Amino acid sequence: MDLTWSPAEEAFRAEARAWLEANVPRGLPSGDTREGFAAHLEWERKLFADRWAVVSWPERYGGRDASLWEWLIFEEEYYRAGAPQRVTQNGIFLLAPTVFEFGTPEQQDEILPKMAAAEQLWGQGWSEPGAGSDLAAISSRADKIDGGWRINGQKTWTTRGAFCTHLFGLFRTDPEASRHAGLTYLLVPLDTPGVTVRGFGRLDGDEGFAEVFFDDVVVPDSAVLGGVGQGWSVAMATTGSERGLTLRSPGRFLAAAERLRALAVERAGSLSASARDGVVDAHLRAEAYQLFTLAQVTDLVEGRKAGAESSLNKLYWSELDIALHETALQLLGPDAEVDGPWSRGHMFSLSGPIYAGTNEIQRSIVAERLLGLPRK
Amino acid sequence: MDLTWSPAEEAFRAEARAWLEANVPRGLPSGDTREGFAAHLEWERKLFADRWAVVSWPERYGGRDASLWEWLIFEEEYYRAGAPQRVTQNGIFLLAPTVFEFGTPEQQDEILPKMAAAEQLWGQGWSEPGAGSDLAAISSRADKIDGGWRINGQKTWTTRGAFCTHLFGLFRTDPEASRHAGLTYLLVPLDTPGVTVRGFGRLDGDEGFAEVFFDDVVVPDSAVLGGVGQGWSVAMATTGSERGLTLRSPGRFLAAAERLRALAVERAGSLSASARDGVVDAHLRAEAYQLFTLAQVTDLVEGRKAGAESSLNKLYWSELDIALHETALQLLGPDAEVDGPWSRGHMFSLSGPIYAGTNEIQRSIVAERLLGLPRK
Amino acid sequence: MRFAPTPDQLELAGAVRELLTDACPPEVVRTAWGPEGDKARTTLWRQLADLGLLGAMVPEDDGGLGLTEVDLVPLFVEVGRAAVPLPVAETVAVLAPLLAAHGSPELGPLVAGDLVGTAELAGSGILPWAGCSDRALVRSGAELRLVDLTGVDLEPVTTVDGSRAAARIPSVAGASLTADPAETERAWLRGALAAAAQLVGLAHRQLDLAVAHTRERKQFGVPVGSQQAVKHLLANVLLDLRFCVPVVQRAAVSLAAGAPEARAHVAAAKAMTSDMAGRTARSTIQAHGAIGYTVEYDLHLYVKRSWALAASWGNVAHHRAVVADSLGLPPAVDPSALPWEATR
Amino acid sequence: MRFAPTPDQLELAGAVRELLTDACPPEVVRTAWGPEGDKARTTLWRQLADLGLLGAMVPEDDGGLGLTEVDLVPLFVEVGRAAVPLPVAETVAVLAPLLAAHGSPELGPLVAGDLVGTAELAGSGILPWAGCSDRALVRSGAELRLVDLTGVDLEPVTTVDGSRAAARIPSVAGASLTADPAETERAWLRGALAAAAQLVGLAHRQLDLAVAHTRERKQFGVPVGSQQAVKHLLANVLLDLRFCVPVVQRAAVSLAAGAPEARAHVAAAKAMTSDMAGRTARSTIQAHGAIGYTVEYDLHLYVKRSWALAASWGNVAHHRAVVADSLGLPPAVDPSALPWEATR
Repeated sequence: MDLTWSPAEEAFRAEARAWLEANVPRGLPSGDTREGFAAHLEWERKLFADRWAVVSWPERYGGRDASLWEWLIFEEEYYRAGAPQRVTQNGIFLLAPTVFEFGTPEQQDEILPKMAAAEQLWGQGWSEPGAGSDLAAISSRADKIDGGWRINGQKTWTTRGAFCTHLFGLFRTDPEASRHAGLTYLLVPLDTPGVTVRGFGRLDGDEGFAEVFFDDVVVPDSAVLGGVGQGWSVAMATTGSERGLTLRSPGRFLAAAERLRALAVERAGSLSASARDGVVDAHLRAEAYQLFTLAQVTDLVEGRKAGAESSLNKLYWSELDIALHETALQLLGPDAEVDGPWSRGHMFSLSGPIYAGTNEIQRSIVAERLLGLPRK
Repeated sequence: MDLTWSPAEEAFRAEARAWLEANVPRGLPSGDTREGFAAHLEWERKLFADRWAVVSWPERYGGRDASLWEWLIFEEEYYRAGAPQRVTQNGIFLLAPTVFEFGTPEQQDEILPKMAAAEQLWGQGWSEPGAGSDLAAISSRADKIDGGWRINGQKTWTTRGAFCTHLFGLFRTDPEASRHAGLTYLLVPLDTPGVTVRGFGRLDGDEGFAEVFFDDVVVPDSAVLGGVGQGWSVAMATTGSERGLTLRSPGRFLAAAERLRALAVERAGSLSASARDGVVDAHLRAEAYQLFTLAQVTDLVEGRKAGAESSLNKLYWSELDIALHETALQLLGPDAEVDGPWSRGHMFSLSGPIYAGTNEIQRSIVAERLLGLPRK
Repeated sequence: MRFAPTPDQLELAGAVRELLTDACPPEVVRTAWGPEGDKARTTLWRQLADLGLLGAMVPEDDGGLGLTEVDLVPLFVEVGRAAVPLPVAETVAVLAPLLAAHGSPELGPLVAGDLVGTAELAGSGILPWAGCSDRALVRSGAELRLVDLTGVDLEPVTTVDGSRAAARIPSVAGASLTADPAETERAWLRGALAAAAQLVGLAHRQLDLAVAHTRERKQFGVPVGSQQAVKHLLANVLLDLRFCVPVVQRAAVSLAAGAPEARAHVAAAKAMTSDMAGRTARSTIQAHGAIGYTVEYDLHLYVKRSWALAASWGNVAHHRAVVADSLGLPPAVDPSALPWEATR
Repeated sequence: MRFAPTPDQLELAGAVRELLTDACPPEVVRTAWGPEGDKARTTLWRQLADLGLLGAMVPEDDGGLGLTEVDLVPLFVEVGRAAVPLPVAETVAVLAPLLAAHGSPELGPLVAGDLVGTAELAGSGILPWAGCSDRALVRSGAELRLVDLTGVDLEPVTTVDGSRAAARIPSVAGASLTADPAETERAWLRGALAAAAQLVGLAHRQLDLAVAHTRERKQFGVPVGSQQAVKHLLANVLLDLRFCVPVVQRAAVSLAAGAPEARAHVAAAKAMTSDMAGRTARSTIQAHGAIGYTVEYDLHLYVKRSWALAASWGNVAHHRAVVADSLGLPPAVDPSALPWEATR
């Protein structure tokens, strides 16, 4: 058991910290409004210019070939510096690992550099009005035509969809096949004729979601990622990627717990006993999440796969995030209802147990795959 | 809305309080050991002698024809005085309402006075090794013979069964009928030839449970309560009895919350913030349970039935009871592991969410019957 | 002992509910968020006045209904259920009875619906409903003052519940109404009680939406609401909610009787309902899934109001501390010393 | 950075687990409750000595294994998993390294398994394992003293976990071992760490029993464990447990390194595992239904030990307060005054 960083890793941390301290923008508006998004893009492009956008990627795509450890260090420093959540995250953390694993060399060379540079902005097209938790119920279809596919249907809950340029999603290419079979993973530029994007408001009022309508949208054969009819396994494989890029960064929660501690010190005059306990718990849980991740990365580095364990991560951070923000609102007393980072963070935290597979589904996965309880 | 007691009710309270103060035994051993049970029987007989055993029953059976309000008052005073839980409760609170509703006049006259006098001690024979939460899976059978029934099978989890003289239970009288149908409610003296009772230990180590084996046990036709094949509806009807005797007394929890408060005052030197919050919560919830019951009794008195609402009661008091005792253990610090009223109360509280229909089943009942969510 | 609303109370609450079903559907609450909200608000205020609700706690001789706090609880449950985007509680429970007690000439127009009155006694510096109110009751120490908002330049404050039309409390002295601590306390307790009752109604509404949604919404070929996890989630909401109701009712009884326990009983009601509000919002959003997380769906209107009210008129920590005091609990100690370092 | 046990550590833990599977099955723990328990305990103690475990933290030069707190964690997880009814933690983690540091002649017989040693530093007045121990480490202020229990007339204390063989701490002065607060603190932290690690093992065992039971037990025609409510209940237990493990490991790393954070890190470990222990016991009993509530079934052996350890070596409240201190949190205020009564 070793919890120390090597001199090289410490040097990497120092370099990241110095750059972030000099460059992190202050008072950036929400990335889920049209004006805010533009400001965030500027930040993304600055990150890219100095090769901090995708540290763990190969240098040829704009990365630093950083190890998973360095990635964790970067994330810790990133959030510690008060830098904003990444508007490019759905591309970088969800699509990119899949492209690395299943993409053709042409697809990799075409997609990854532009994604890293925030020139292409990717939204996720998985959910549909009738297919949320039950993703296998997808009904948007892509019919084979000469040299490509014709897409019809509707996707929804596409995060920041109104500001994205591209969409990755699952489409039914074999209408005869049922449920998980007959789905294909397709990559669709949103400026293709026939695509209509309609943004709508999240709980915090920002236009953070979009519905995407497909009306005889034609994409070429090269839009297929990972093989026709293989969509389900391609999409699912991402969650266990050894590159670990889908790990939820502990840095975000460590930073939030530290901000909560500072709030408690600042509001000492109204620090009730239960709020004080809440601050301690937030701190304990954020550190537990960090330590758990360090153990997971050790496993990944040494070739032991994570698999269904990622459901544990999701459950833990999402519940921690809510508890942490509820404590903040307690500390704020009557100010809790005022619009601000804590109230926005609270609303955002409530989406944690819903998106990327509800916590109810994650608990069933834990029970069935990690504990071996019977499916039915 | 009126939360005041009438002068007659106040007089009833004063009389009960005076009698209890003069008579409640101190330091009674657990009623779930053989010696303790004998001491409890003595207490039960003293209660009966002075007509406090079954205050809400008719005078001819040893009661006082007390109103539901007076019954609540008596219970409050009973627990406030530190009197012990009733070893006769399964008869008085579970069987008696059924006998009042479904018994023949002969059954009533035979059973009720002896039950009130603690001459007959009744245990419940519902659960079986293969039928716990799933009560309709009962397989113990009673076959029709001339003038009566021959019983074979096994019951289990009979509370204080090793010390009881009689058992009431559900038996399968029509082996062709499945699940809820074909069950009959039978009354069985435990000294009938062929009955074997084996006591076994509860979590607190006391012999609080028994298994009861039936080997060609013959009972007369008069052992049937409420009609052959009607067992399920007879058993279920009890839970909604207008006599309200199956209500769980708020007095017990009010008294426990007050003892917890006293413990906190006594242990002021180790009153942590979370334990202090726990004391407040126990108090709030015990009072909420009392007030909820007052509203329910108002409804019962005015002819509005409770029904599935009783699942809410069960969920609330059982969770309150656990939280209250967990707070006590926190207050006790290292003394928490010492055998004593709080550690015993804690262990007892953990049975609350299990017996009389697990809390999981109660939650499903609430969701389906009170909220109207679909069964499947 | 008769711990249930009277037929009269139920009838009045039924009338309010009927009115609000028509006059304050979700669209009206939603409109209050935008610049178009003023007209809808004015119409609604007038309708409440016509029902006599604004003078509910004003003596009949002064043109009111002469009701007590006990009568008010079912009314405010309905106000909460509809998330009325107006300072009904502030006017009806706090301001109007004070004006009546002091024979203020402002009372008539307020009860008639010609004026809208809000109130803030917590000392937060933020005045809810400022943007749609003509008068404001504010506190300076234990003194209550009435401020005329007409023509005052307000500094708006953006709140999570966009219908609150909040602003910084203006630095206008206003006219002293009372400096009697007992009267101030009573006004405060009435405000807290009205908030607690509204939280009950708001929770009912959220639960109703969640039940309706999960009965209809299908995933994996079955209604979401047939899943045990969803059933138990919503059963817990009902459990929580139903045990709050009698505690709120008791607080009203004690307050109306002027009982010394009123302070602790109101604290119990506000502490329990505020706690319940947080859990209810979280659970009903979760039961809805993604749709519960959008502003296009109605749920958020009720969720956000309940967050606002949970934080107003004293939050959980305050009211729980009041109960702790009433129980005579000693202060908590900080057991952070190792056993042999103990400093007792 | 390599945050995982080494192959050596895993191997040693595996050996201990193998030994305990054979030598300390539930029947042995159960026997320890009764008067027949002494023989089984003595045999088991000797087996642990033969494995070298009793001298795990004694330097190799003194006949021990020369291990650190980090190596100890997986061992104590196994001791917990088996609910070994002996003061293994007290001897191995607390007493033996102290005796070694002070060159005590008692060390040899203790490590050889000829003596059993227990310890109590919390100041509770109750000595666990007194009935099966020959020596006891007790505390007087910050001074640690070694008491010879031979021939001492003990006053037994009945505990919830009947295997604890507890007694009142006898009023025998004993011999002073150390009065160095740093050494006393380290002994205390080692005891707390060993308790935390055992709580992890105990929880694993409870969860394994619950999973095995709910896979087999059928109700309503299906295994109980196929019900969503049961699945989610047990998934939460695993979640809770799995996130405790690295926190316990970190505490060991800090303690072994003599880091200034050791106190806070041990506190984090003991606070989290003690909290987890309560939830795990409750949930696994619930998942079992009635059978989990009997002493004829094995579950209670592990549940009761975990309750005992959660309350020993500092409970949740103490350790959480230590963490609060380490964070520099100001003391809590009691917000029970009404806003205008504020006394700040």
